[in-house]
Amino acid sequence: MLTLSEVTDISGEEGNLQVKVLQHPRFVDMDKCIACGTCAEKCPKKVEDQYNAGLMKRKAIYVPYSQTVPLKYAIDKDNCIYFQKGKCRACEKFCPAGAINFEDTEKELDLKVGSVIMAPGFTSFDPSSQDTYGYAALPNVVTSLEFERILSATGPFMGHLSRPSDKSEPKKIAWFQCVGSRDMNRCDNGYCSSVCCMYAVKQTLIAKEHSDVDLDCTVFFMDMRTHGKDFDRYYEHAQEEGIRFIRSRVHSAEPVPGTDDVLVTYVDERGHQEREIFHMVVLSTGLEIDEHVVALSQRLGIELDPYHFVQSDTFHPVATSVSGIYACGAFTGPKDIPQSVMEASAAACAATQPLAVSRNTQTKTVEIPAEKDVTREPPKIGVFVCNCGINIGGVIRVPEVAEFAGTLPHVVYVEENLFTCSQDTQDKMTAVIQEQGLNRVVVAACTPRTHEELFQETLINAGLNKYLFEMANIRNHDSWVHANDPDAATQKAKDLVRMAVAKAGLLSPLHQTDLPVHQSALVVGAGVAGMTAALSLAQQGYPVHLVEKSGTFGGNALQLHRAYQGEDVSAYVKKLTDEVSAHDRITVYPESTIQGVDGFIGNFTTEIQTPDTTETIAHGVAILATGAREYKPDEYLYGSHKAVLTHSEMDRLFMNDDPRLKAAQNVVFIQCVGSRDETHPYCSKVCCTHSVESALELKRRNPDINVYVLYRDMRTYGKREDLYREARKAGILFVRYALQEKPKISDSGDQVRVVFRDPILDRELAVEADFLCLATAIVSYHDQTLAQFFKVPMDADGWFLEAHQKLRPVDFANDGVFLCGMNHYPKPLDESIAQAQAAASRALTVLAMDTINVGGVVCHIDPDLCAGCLACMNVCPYGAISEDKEKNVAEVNEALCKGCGACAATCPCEAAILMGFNNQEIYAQIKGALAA
Amino acid sequence: MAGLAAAFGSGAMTNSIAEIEDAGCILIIGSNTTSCHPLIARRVLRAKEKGAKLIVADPRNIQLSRFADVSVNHRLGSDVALLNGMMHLILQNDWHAKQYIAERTEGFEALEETLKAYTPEKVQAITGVDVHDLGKITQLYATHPPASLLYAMGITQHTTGVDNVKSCCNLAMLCGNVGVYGGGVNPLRGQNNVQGACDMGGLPNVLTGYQPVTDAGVREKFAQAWGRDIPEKPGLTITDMVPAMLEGKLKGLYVIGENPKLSDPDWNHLNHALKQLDFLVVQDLFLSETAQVADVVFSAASVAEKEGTVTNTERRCMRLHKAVDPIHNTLPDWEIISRLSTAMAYDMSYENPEAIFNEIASLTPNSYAGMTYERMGLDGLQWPCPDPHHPGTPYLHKDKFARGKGRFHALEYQDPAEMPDEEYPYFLTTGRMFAHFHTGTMTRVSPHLDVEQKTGYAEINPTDAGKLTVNEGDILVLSSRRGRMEAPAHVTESVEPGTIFLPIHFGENPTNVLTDAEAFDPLAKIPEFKVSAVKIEKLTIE
Amino acid sequence: MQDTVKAWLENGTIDVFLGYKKVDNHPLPHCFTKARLEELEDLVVSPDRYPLEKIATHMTTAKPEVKIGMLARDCTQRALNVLYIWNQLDPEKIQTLNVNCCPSPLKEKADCSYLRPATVGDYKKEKGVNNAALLEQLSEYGQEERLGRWMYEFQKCIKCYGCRNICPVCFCKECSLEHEDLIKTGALPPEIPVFHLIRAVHMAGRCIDCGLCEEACPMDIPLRLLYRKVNDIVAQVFDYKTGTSASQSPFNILGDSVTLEPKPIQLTGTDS
Amino acid sequence: MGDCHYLYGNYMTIKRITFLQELLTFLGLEGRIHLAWISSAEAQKFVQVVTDFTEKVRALGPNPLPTFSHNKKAALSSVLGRGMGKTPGSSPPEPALQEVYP
Repeated sequence: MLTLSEVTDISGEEGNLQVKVLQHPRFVDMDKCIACGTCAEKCPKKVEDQYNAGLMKRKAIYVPYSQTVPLKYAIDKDNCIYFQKGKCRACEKFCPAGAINFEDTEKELDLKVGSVIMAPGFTSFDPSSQDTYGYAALPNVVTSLEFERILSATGPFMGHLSRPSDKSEPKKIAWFQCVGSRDMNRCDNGYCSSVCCMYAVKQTLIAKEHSDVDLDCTVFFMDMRTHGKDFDRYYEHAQEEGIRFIRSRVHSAEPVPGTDDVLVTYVDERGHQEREIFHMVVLSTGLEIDEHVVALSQRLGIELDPYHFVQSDTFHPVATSVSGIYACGAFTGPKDIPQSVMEASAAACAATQPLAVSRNTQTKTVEIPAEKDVTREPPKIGVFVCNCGINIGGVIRVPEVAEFAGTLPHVVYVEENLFTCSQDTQDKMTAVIQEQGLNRVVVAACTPRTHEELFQETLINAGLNKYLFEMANIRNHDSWVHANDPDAATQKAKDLVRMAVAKAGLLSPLHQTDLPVHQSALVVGAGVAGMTAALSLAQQGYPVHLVEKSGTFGGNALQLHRAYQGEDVSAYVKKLTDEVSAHDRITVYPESTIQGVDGFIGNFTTEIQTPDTTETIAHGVAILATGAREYKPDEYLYGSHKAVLTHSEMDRLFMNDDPRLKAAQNVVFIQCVGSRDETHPYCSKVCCTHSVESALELKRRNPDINVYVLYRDMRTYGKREDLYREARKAGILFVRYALQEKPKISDSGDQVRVVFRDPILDRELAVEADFLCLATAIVSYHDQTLAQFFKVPMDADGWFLEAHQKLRPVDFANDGVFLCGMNHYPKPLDESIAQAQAAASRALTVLAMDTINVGGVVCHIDPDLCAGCLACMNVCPYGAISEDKEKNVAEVNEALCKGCGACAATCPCEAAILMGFNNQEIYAQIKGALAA
Repeated sequence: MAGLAAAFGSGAMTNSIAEIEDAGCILIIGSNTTSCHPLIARRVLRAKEKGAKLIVADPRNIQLSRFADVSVNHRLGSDVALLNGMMHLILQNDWHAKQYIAERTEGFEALEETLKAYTPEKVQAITGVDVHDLGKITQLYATHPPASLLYAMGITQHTTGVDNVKSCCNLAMLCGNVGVYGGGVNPLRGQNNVQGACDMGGLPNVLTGYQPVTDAGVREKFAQAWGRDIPEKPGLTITDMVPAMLEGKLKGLYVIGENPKLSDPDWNHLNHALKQLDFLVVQDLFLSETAQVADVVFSAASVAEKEGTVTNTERRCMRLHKAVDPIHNTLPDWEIISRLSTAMAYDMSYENPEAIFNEIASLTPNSYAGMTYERMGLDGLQWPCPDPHHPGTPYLHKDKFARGKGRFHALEYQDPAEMPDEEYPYFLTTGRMFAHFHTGTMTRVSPHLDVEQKTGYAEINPTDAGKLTVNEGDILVLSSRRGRMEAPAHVTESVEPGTIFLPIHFGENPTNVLTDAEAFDPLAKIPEFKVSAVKIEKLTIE
Repeated sequence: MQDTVKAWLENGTIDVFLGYKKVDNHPLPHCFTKARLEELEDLVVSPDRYPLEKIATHMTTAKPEVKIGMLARDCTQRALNVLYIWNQLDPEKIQTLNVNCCPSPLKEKADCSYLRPATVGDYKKEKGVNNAALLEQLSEYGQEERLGRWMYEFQKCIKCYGCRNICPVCFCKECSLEHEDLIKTGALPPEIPVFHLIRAVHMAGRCIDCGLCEEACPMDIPLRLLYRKVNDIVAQVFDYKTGTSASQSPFNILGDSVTLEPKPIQLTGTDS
Repeated sequence: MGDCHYLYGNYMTIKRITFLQELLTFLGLEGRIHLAWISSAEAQKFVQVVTDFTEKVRALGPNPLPTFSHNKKAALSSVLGRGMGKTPGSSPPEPALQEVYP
């Protein structure tokens, strides 16, 4: 990992690129720094803290934030007194590790790589220049990023909701949306930043939670763009919680003389001017590409769009104009976390594809010492108590805790460390374990979530089984939460250590075994997502079975006319289908269905029913890309009047160049048909853009046509906003309607009569429409059978439920099974393709292994205790338990078991034992907790 | 036994177990009934739930103490004083059964005289029982007839064991509670067949049915039946045997179903005595501590492997049915004895246990004469059952005491042989815990019971534990004038401050290292297991 | 009855038959076999009850292929259903000879004419829990009284394990009641209420309200009432009536059917 | 609900906890067990729930059970004594034992 480094140039061809990197000096020796914080404590120079959006000060020697990786200090040369004035060197004087190096210099590095992924992120729009909102002048007008820090427990006010001017708690806060977004007047950011609506809603709710009073939160917005999975529900929840949403672009924010409050002037939807005083205003600032990134892109020849995002096409969402250079995240357009994570995997997939041939050619094997058998030894526990710099030691009396640990049963060695996690401590710990003959190790420090693996590694290096380790979290659970009560915190630390030691004494070594991986994949569904995933895997060298229930490949894309950037969809689908059909590693199964699935990651067997026969195939991973379908409504005269169409039907007319299109005078679009209502309480995401596209297409074909779009919120997010602007410019009329007051349709001969209320004119209008295009919802297939076969969950709307909505967007909880495309949630083609590449990328992580490791923290059923009642089998969420009919006992498949413990909780005989968390260990902890 | 016989003329539980349910008041003294006689405790609780009053007098807090209307913790070995105190108050309040006393008893005047001195204050001074509590228990006992008195080893295992029993008899007769349904004086036997063993002459001075060996007529009858002369001198009690072994007068010992190495007092002393023997034979189910040092071991069949009868604490003689054939080469006790006897030139041959029983019935008038296997059925018969038509006797002394008149014994309180002093400041008492039986030969090999209690322990009051800075599980070193042993501490309120309780079941923590073999009741020869003086130290690792 | 059993044994429908045989005027459980058909003369139905199902479970554990016939009352049928669900017996291998035990008005509440009515004295009425009480009656007591009454009952316990040993639906190889980690050993009464709670929890979805435990309890603890409550809760929470189905266990009922919400913390006492 | 890392683990949990709550209430031990869903992002809620529950348990007073478990002769009568006042239809308390000791 290269920090403080920037790429200056890239040359060469894909597969053989030379990258020039300039590494700036840190002035701190990374090998010596133990991040104790003494240097920063002693440094006399205070600097505005960028991480906390300038709301706090840091020192000239600093770490940006406490979770920084690597956790090593750096000197900010521009602010360092020594560098600027030639005197000081306080840090050097006080550093206990001798890590300061003022002689450190800039380095140039030349790297040879096969491909490059650019993920430079974004910067938040700086509203200083916009004097209407007074950001520069008014202390209590803050950006959303500043507000994020204000809410944060590690922020300037320790998570107490306070406003910057007087640190008082605001009782009334306003959010202004689209600051630096959807704005061609005050800035040139015509795009929608996509994420601000959602983060503003989140901020209102969290601010409300943090507030001691009944906080008044008001959001001023133009369109509420909560189009992500489950986002609309969150928006509705916020409304129920009493958040005020006012549809208005605020006119101005001015000071209220004599106070620090802010006077907000705005015009409401009916055109009345209102003035309201707020204690604080949050500007929901948009996302921009940093000028350095723009400059670098220009140097590298990467084509950017007018907004400086990567110019990518719908079908290659992570490619740039330079071969061998890929992009992901906000660089390709504003987007949220799940989409960024997906794109990151997609970019990994795309970037490794040309390099697949050289996979596993440069691996090194780590030598580890043989594991010592400790099962016959009495416990000899070593306890390492960490000061974590001053993080723990500043509150808890660590020496007292260490002394106490020494009095506990089986504890034979106690040590106090400044930083237990530092490399030198690790080396020392390895030595201590061996010298003292320790067979159990307890570390009282921070959270196992971040550090358990590190310490387990140390155990392995010392020849101990890594499960002979237990952590007591005396930082996050103790010194941080009881910072004001050192006595109680010290007592609690002792309790935590006693519990950990009690459990450690009972720990037994656990073992993992290797199972071979069947290096082929099953892809279910041959739409664009399925075909993209299949092709990606095949091109990376793995055999793929592609199963499609219909006779044709292409899925929903077959019905689409153009992608939002105008690309021809049919041509692309045909090209994709041809490639898939021609690829010798892909076996296609048209008109086939899955009849049964057995097995687990690396070792699935699936029964496929083809038109002629039933085939059983073995595969290591599965990707579900079964798609979704267009909703066919039973309102607005759909199905009974020929002028009423859905989007796909309208696209069909475009593709067939239907003459009726040219003849039409009036066309009306109604948005959210079947979306965001009671039956489908989610946003279908694609329909706004689709309507705008179609409206423009109609205008292109017949500039005199009148097009009306009746909408609730226009959700042309990201760069799609350009289309919306273009449409308005082209004279397409957009009229908002409310869910309570839907447009009324009546039969009017060849036409339909559409009656709706214009909220600005506050009058009812009527249009005799030649076509009424319904932007109908995307609905799921609710494929319960498939879900059961693969043991994957589904949400209430029938979308498959990923393992984690933000961090694992294409994985399932059931290992080895992945998802992509519209069975996850409605999405446009570019996102489907990115997700398909991401799913392929995740699948590759499995396929690239010869074997997988199973076991460890899994359940074990003791056959001597098992009475064969099979209660465990019935509650296992992963289908990991089966019956051994011969012995009449239950047994666990370690590869499927996730260690959730449901079986252990259900077993009446206590035969189901969750390894590492067995009853005896837990009882010991409880007794330890109560022993005080 | 001896005390009951002296007072009533018969040494057995006067009433039946089932009758306890119908008592008006139950006084439990020296019996941890739920632990040791759970099915009798069931009757006690049922009586309680029907409305009976419950008094528990015990040096320890036992499970039944929780259910008692009044429970008192009298000092170890102070039973005579406590009972005398109660009787003092009964007379003072005129609650005694005057007509009953006049018509059915003798010796009242001497008792009355003795009791005068036992004022509540004096009793409180000896027993530690608050004068008000003494008043309450006395009133409950005296005014809720019929009152049933239950006792067990807590009364008998004292140097004054016989006196204790006699005092219980005094109390019961004083209120007219003997010879009535639901009342009586009821010793709870420690084993299923202790009563039967005594009935069968398992005592050094009597033949079956308590026919004295000193009676020439009795000897004649048995001599005729067995074709051998019967010795006219009583034999030795076990308490007498040990000195006899040490003196070399007793050279051979045949132990059947006992484990004296663990059960007898003063472990070191006894071990020494056993070593003096020329020949030791042990007959047992398992290789007990005693069997391990025997010259010959006869392996005996268990209860499930044999036929026969047992006579339980309520004098009920019941049949045993064999469930399984004896395992390996074990034999029922009667067969071992028959074969041994035959080998020793007395040809003893019975067809089956029924034949033996018929012989018992024929030689034991009154109690067993009327019993046959057929009549016993599943429910058994309670002796006395003198003839084939007699229905058995649920309670004794109905209209007349077995000895004619009930005898009051005027008794003075005497201190136990050993009282705590500066050197040995703690009272030690011993007994059973619910999961194990006696020396654990049978119960400690059962996994279920072993889980319940794996090792010995010493119960100590939290106050004492605090003084000694002892925590639950710390090892205590207990020593008396006789020896020393170790046991983990069990800190509990079930013992009072100043008292230590040790269970007797655990060979690795041999409680009887501490007890005194020299202290025993002069008449019954029963050792004073219940009171010794000890000192305690916490074992520390140097 | 005798003829049916005889025919079953002879034609191989069953290998053994579990019923009652009269010995000294006492009906005792007995295993009738083809080898000794003459014993069938003594086959009786009686008010005395033993858990024949439990004997069948033990037999099956030792010899899985044995085909067992048995006398079955209503409670036996419920017990068998539970044992089928918990995979302890195979319905294919069990033949029942149904005995009509109930012309009982109590049948609807799964009560039974064979249960001896509990006699309850004054003291128990005042301090304890009436063995014959209905669940609704207990809800009239306030919190402290409920606690006091149940603890009174539990304190009587002498840890004889009679309730468990007689229970037709107890089948674990090692019983949680004997786990030292769960219940302290060596003391009477056993740790309360943990001892009784553990058994109560294990009875959830299993207890078929046969009342044998209460009959076996030497201390007259109203166990049947306790377990009846347990199954009452199971019926409410899991929508499951124990013993009525031979195929569905309460612990499978999950997913969409869960409409429960965690109860809010009520800072004021629910009762005083 | 439904957000459980282990799929439907929390559905199982809520049923089991509800069961336990009801059972404990039956024995007169209500209010001492509480279940709440708190995600890793809901620190405030966690604090609130823990604080509220701590307060509640404190208000309930010490665990009444040790009184019953320890071999203390006074246990039964003292605790029973308190609750008996409002027994529906209970018999009137017996007059106190007369003081026979002058």
